[in-house]
Amino acid sequence: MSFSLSEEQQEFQATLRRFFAAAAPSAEIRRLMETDRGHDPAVWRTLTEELGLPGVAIPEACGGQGFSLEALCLAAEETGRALAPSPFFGSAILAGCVVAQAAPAEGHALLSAIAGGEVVALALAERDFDLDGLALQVVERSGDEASLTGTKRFVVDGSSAQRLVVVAPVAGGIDLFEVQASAAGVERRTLQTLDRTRKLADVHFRGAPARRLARDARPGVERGLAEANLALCAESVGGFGRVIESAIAYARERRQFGRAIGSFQAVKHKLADLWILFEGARTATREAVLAQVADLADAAVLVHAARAYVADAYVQAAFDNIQVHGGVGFTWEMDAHLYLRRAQGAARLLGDAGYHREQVARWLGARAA
Amino acid sequence: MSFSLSEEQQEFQATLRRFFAAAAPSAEIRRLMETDRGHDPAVWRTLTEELGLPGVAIPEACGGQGFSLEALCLAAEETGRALAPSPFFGSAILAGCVVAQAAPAEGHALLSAIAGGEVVALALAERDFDLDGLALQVVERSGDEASLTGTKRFVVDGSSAQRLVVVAPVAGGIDLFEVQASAAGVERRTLQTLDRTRKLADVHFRGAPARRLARDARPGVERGLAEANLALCAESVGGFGRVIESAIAYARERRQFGRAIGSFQAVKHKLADLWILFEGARTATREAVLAQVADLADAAVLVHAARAYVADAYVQAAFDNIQVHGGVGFTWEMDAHLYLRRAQGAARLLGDAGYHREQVARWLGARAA
Amino acid sequence: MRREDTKEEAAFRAEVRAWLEAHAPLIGEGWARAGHAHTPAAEQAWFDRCRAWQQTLYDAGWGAITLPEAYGGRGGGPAQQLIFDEEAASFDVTTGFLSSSIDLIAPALLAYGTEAQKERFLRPLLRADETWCQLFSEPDAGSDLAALRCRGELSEEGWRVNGQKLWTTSAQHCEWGFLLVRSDPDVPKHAGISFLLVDMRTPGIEVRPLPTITGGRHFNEVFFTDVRVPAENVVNGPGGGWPVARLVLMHESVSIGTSHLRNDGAEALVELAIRRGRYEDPLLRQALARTWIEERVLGWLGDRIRDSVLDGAPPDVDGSVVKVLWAESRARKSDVALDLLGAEAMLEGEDAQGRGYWQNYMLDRYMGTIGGGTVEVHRNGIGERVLGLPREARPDREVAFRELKGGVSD
Amino acid sequence: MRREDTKEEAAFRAEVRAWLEAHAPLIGEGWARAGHAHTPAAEQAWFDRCRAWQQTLYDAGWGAITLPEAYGGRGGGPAQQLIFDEEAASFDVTTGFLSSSIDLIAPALLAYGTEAQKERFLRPLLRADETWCQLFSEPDAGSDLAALRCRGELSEEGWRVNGQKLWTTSAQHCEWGFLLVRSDPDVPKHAGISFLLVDMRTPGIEVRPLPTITGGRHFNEVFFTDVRVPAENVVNGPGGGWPVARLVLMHESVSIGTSHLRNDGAEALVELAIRRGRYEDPLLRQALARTWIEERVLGWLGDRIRDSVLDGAPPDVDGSVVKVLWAESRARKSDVALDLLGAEAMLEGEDAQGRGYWQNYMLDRYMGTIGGGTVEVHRNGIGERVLGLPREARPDREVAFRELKGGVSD
Repeated sequence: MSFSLSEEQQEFQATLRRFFAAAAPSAEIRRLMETDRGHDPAVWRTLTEELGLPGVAIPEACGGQGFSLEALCLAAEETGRALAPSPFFGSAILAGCVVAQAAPAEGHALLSAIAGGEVVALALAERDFDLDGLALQVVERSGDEASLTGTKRFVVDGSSAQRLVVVAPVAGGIDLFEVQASAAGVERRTLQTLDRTRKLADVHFRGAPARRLARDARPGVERGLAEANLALCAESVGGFGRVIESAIAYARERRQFGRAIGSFQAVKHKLADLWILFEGARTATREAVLAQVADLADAAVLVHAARAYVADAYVQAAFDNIQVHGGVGFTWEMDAHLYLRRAQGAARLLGDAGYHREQVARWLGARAA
Repeated sequence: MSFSLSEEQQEFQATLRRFFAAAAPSAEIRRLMETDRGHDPAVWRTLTEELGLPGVAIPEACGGQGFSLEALCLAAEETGRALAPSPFFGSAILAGCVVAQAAPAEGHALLSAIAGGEVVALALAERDFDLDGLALQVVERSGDEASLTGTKRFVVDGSSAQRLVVVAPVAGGIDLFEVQASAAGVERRTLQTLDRTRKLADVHFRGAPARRLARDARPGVERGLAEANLALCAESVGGFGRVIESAIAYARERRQFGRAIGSFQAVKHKLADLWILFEGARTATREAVLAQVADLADAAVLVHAARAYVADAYVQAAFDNIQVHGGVGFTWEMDAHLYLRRAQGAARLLGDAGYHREQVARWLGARAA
Repeated sequence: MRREDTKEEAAFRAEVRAWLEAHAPLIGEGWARAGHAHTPAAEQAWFDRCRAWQQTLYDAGWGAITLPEAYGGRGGGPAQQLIFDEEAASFDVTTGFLSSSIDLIAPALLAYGTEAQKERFLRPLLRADETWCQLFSEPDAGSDLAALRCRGELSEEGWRVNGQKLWTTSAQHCEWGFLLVRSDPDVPKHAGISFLLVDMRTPGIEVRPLPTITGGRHFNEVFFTDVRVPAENVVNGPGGGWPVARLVLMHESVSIGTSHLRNDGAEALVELAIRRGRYEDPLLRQALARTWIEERVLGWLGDRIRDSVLDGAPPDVDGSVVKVLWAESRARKSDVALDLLGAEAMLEGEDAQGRGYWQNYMLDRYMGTIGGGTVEVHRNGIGERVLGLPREARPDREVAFRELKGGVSD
Repeated sequence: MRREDTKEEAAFRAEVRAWLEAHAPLIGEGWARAGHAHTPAAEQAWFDRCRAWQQTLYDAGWGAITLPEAYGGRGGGPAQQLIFDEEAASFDVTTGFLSSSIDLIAPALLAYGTEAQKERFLRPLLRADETWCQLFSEPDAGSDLAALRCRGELSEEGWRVNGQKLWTTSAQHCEWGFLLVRSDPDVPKHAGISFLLVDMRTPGIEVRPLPTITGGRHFNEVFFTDVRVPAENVVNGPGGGWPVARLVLMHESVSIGTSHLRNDGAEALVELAIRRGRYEDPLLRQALARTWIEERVLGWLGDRIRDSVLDGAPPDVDGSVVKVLWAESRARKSDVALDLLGAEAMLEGEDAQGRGYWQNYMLDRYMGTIGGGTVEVHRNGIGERVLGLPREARPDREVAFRELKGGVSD
């Protein structure tokens, strides 16, 4: 992502980088990752009030800054780089993008709340992240009132959310509902996660009262998820950038056998391969973002392409960073494993690389047939 | 394969190696690979009469030497190492093993002929090498007489064979037939092959007269093919050995930047990885051969395991050998590409690595279920 | 994503388009893409046709867009060259090997040549009246080019050259060659090299085609036996050859990095899989999607280079990054293709799917992984030049060439 | 394939079996395989239990099968050790870390120790009355162990040690340690090293657990501040430490190469795939078959080593070959496992399949690819030792340690 930025974008990036360097040092990340909430509400308030982070891509009419998807991705790149503990991904990106795309009018209040720093979570996955095969039960009450029964899994920031946006299967399609997290019939359980810096929860609905935000919401949900997938790519590119810088710096400094280890081809070529992957990952992300912004016909497939490429590349980079660091790389104390855990988690959130490649294959097959 | 050999085996190996070094220098291989027959009948006569090569594993009662599958594989290793132009694989191994296993009594005359140097080919594959889905048509005449219609593909030494052993689907199973190559209704066409040192042909049968060698021959054909697959592994291990020796020797001698290129980790580690593959490939082959000889319960799955492992490993070695040789490696004049072509051909003969892994997966699934 | 043309660029594009429509055949006849037959006659015919098209371009003022008008160039910028190339891609024309050989030698002559050399050589070079081959590599000087041994001795009668060159593309077709010789073995290896301009019709030069793994004959061995070269045909003076060679290599690396980016084939493989009823195989679907994604990534990296060049900036992606990714994704693609072909992958030529296109592609991977510098050498370059990692110790840099093990004396 | 026992071996096996049946619990209770809890108390309990089992073995004459009877060993051959290990594998017993620490230090004491050192240390070592840790690696001496800086100064009062060690397994549990110190910085790096035997209860030694990526606490940092060691506790004399260290490392490499060969898990993954209804996925089937095949290959390579040892020959497969293949196939296996788990691979601990066994396995790959020597260092070893490829130039071998960049003085 972070090449050929405008001056304004560069300043936004620098501001965020400075902020997280101060607010999210390693010790703070480690403290917060052992909590259920996973972030510090005071810091989130500052991010909201001073930097307007959660509203960066929310329309000005809803109290946001009204910037484009590009700005959202730029911010995600910085949170991914810093492993910043915040509900930015869960609330502003996942819930925010889906509501903005699927229910821009009915979701006005919700978008305003997100922009104002309320934590809103998207309840989407059941067995996995595929929109086909959802099994949540919706019982209609009156008008847009309904009650929900079933379980949503892997809900990002599900435990700290005040409200939930629920993707629900109905006859003939998908509807979008809003549920108060404190409502009767809602039970949440924080999951122990490989990536402790991103909080996931299971949410059990037992006749929980819900308000419909949108009918026939599938195209909108898909567009929102495409944006969230792109932000996830950008977040991973940010982490990748941090990881490769760390590996390069160590290879330059660390000496063994009288030489910097980066002079050995085993290390040099590994880093060269990572650099190639990095160029590929950020280019793929940038092109898919631009295609999405321009609403090109093949934007959807480029999102899947970028996600598959970036997911694998980031995992590879996080692994190799530790290998280059040798013994010190696999200590608990070194942050390298936090990035590996993030890379592994990100590679499976919203569908794994195999799922996204299968979507590419489907599109290629349909076009060729 | 070639570790822990008995003294007798070592001598057999040394004899063959000396023979091929004299009889199959590069120029001779290149001359013969441009011919339809692909071998020199006079050399084959010497191999038959002086070394008894085609009958090495054929019972003494049929005029063979009556040695075990181990000896057959040892010989295959040497022919693979030398890329020796001969009908040994097509006739002695493929046809020989299948007839010996599926029709030991009825095939007596045929086995004697093979041991005596007649070229006999096995007509097996149609679309691919799977025994399921064969479509050749068999019309019964009287007793064991029948006529065959259809096409067999990729018949090794099909054009130079005097007789054909045909694997034919019949109601309820597979029968084995013998057909004179010169018979009416038999038409053969030599194929242009990637591996020019192994001759393949398509054989078209149009009501060709055939004599049945065995009914309900599937188990025997499978055993024979298992042996042939093991010999193919051994042949590949032989080629692998030659290729890795060549790469190591070049890496020791060739100097660039004032150093032997083998001192660069990029080359050194590539060769170390090949050595690991080589140890794996020859160990897998040896263990599968021993299991087959001992008729162990899991022998069949070990054959598939060895074939999958060796096929991939040899292709990798043949590729990397050229890369280590640099520019000179990809000239026509250097033999490295002949080994690459052989490795690629061998990897697909009798089913590719994916097919053999799928057989392993089936066995694992059946056992676990 | 496409950067949009400026107003001037759009006007230039329209002018190019109009000229091409008047002078170039449309795609369809197909000679521009069908030139790689493996017989000497077919190769000569292809070379002649490329030459004729370069002459047409030159005469119309398109033959050397970025070179000075003084030598028959257009004096334009790289953006104009790119626009011309983009437009020309829709027509059935090519200059084949010639434009890349011009791209290598012309900048070297401009930067290091004497005025007399520029006067004598540039115009015939740009018009392809004289075509040029590159006489650099040797059997013992591949990745380590500066280890070259081909001897060039300067006396009052001029240069006398003895030795051998390797991997000389199109030597059998060219009138001239630019040649690196070892002119002084008593100084360190990089300091004793001279850059000569040699008439390939001089007695004592023997050209032998060197068929490659596919049977193709792009390359040659060239043998020099007491070949006389006029004293004034040295560029940058005796012993000054290495900087000239470096400039040539820099242009070669950029050209390799950017010329093959539209690395298509993935979509053809999808169609082939569908036609053969294998597109439902999940393994193949994954492999084909991966291949297609990698092709897109390569294309986008090419776009980044193009966009930076259009903006007058240095290339935005390092040439070696693209070269390595291109070479290796090409290798992976041919693996997928052979898996897809199944048992038929054992065939070649007339009996094989598409006349063995993919088998040939598989064998030809070394044009990427070895040709134009091995991927190992390019990885060193990425590590050192882009990532700032330290070089390895080089025992060969300080010693007289004669003293090196593997040098001329052993 | 199994080599058959000789008559003597069969008799020995029967004797072993009978003793084990009388003295060892059968598999089922499970402590031998369940010892890796991540709390200090659980780790101490595990260690104590391993120690008690080694004491039982020693008292019955099985504690040191291949060592001389003079020091409480059995004076047997490697074949007997293998037979004992094979038989013991069916029982729910283990000596955990202890047998490998004995395998490292006992041969060094036997080869290089004084008679007094052997008398004093061997019996308590073999009976695990005193347990030993290895104090070799340092922050700046990992792959390049001979770059160690921990200072050992010999005066009339004995040794005084200052410095830091890293990656010391079980230092928190052990009574003794074998320690490499830099005793002379004015000679080349390999020549100025001494090998000391240190009572871990000496004042000035501080042990700090160093949790790894999984949260496990096998490793420690050990800090030495003016630690006194008796002058006579040096092995092979002052400055004679490097050959002793090499002997230890050789035994370590063989032990790493052979101890993990039965690298099971592939069949458990097949069962997991079936249970989760995913075994019909052709991608997974291929990956699982590949994993299973690789496990078999590793097992067979182990058999080859075992058979050669049984025949009294040197190991038939190089230890580094097995180590690299083991480490990397383990890494590939965990990739397959996480793919199989799908979205649930995001979980850990109680919420994850099998309490996060495979996630842990994925993180723990570095115990193979870094621990016991990086795969890169082992690849160098294969290239140089097995294939005879030349070493790289080593600028650090001839110079006084003090002069090295990165040595003690900077």
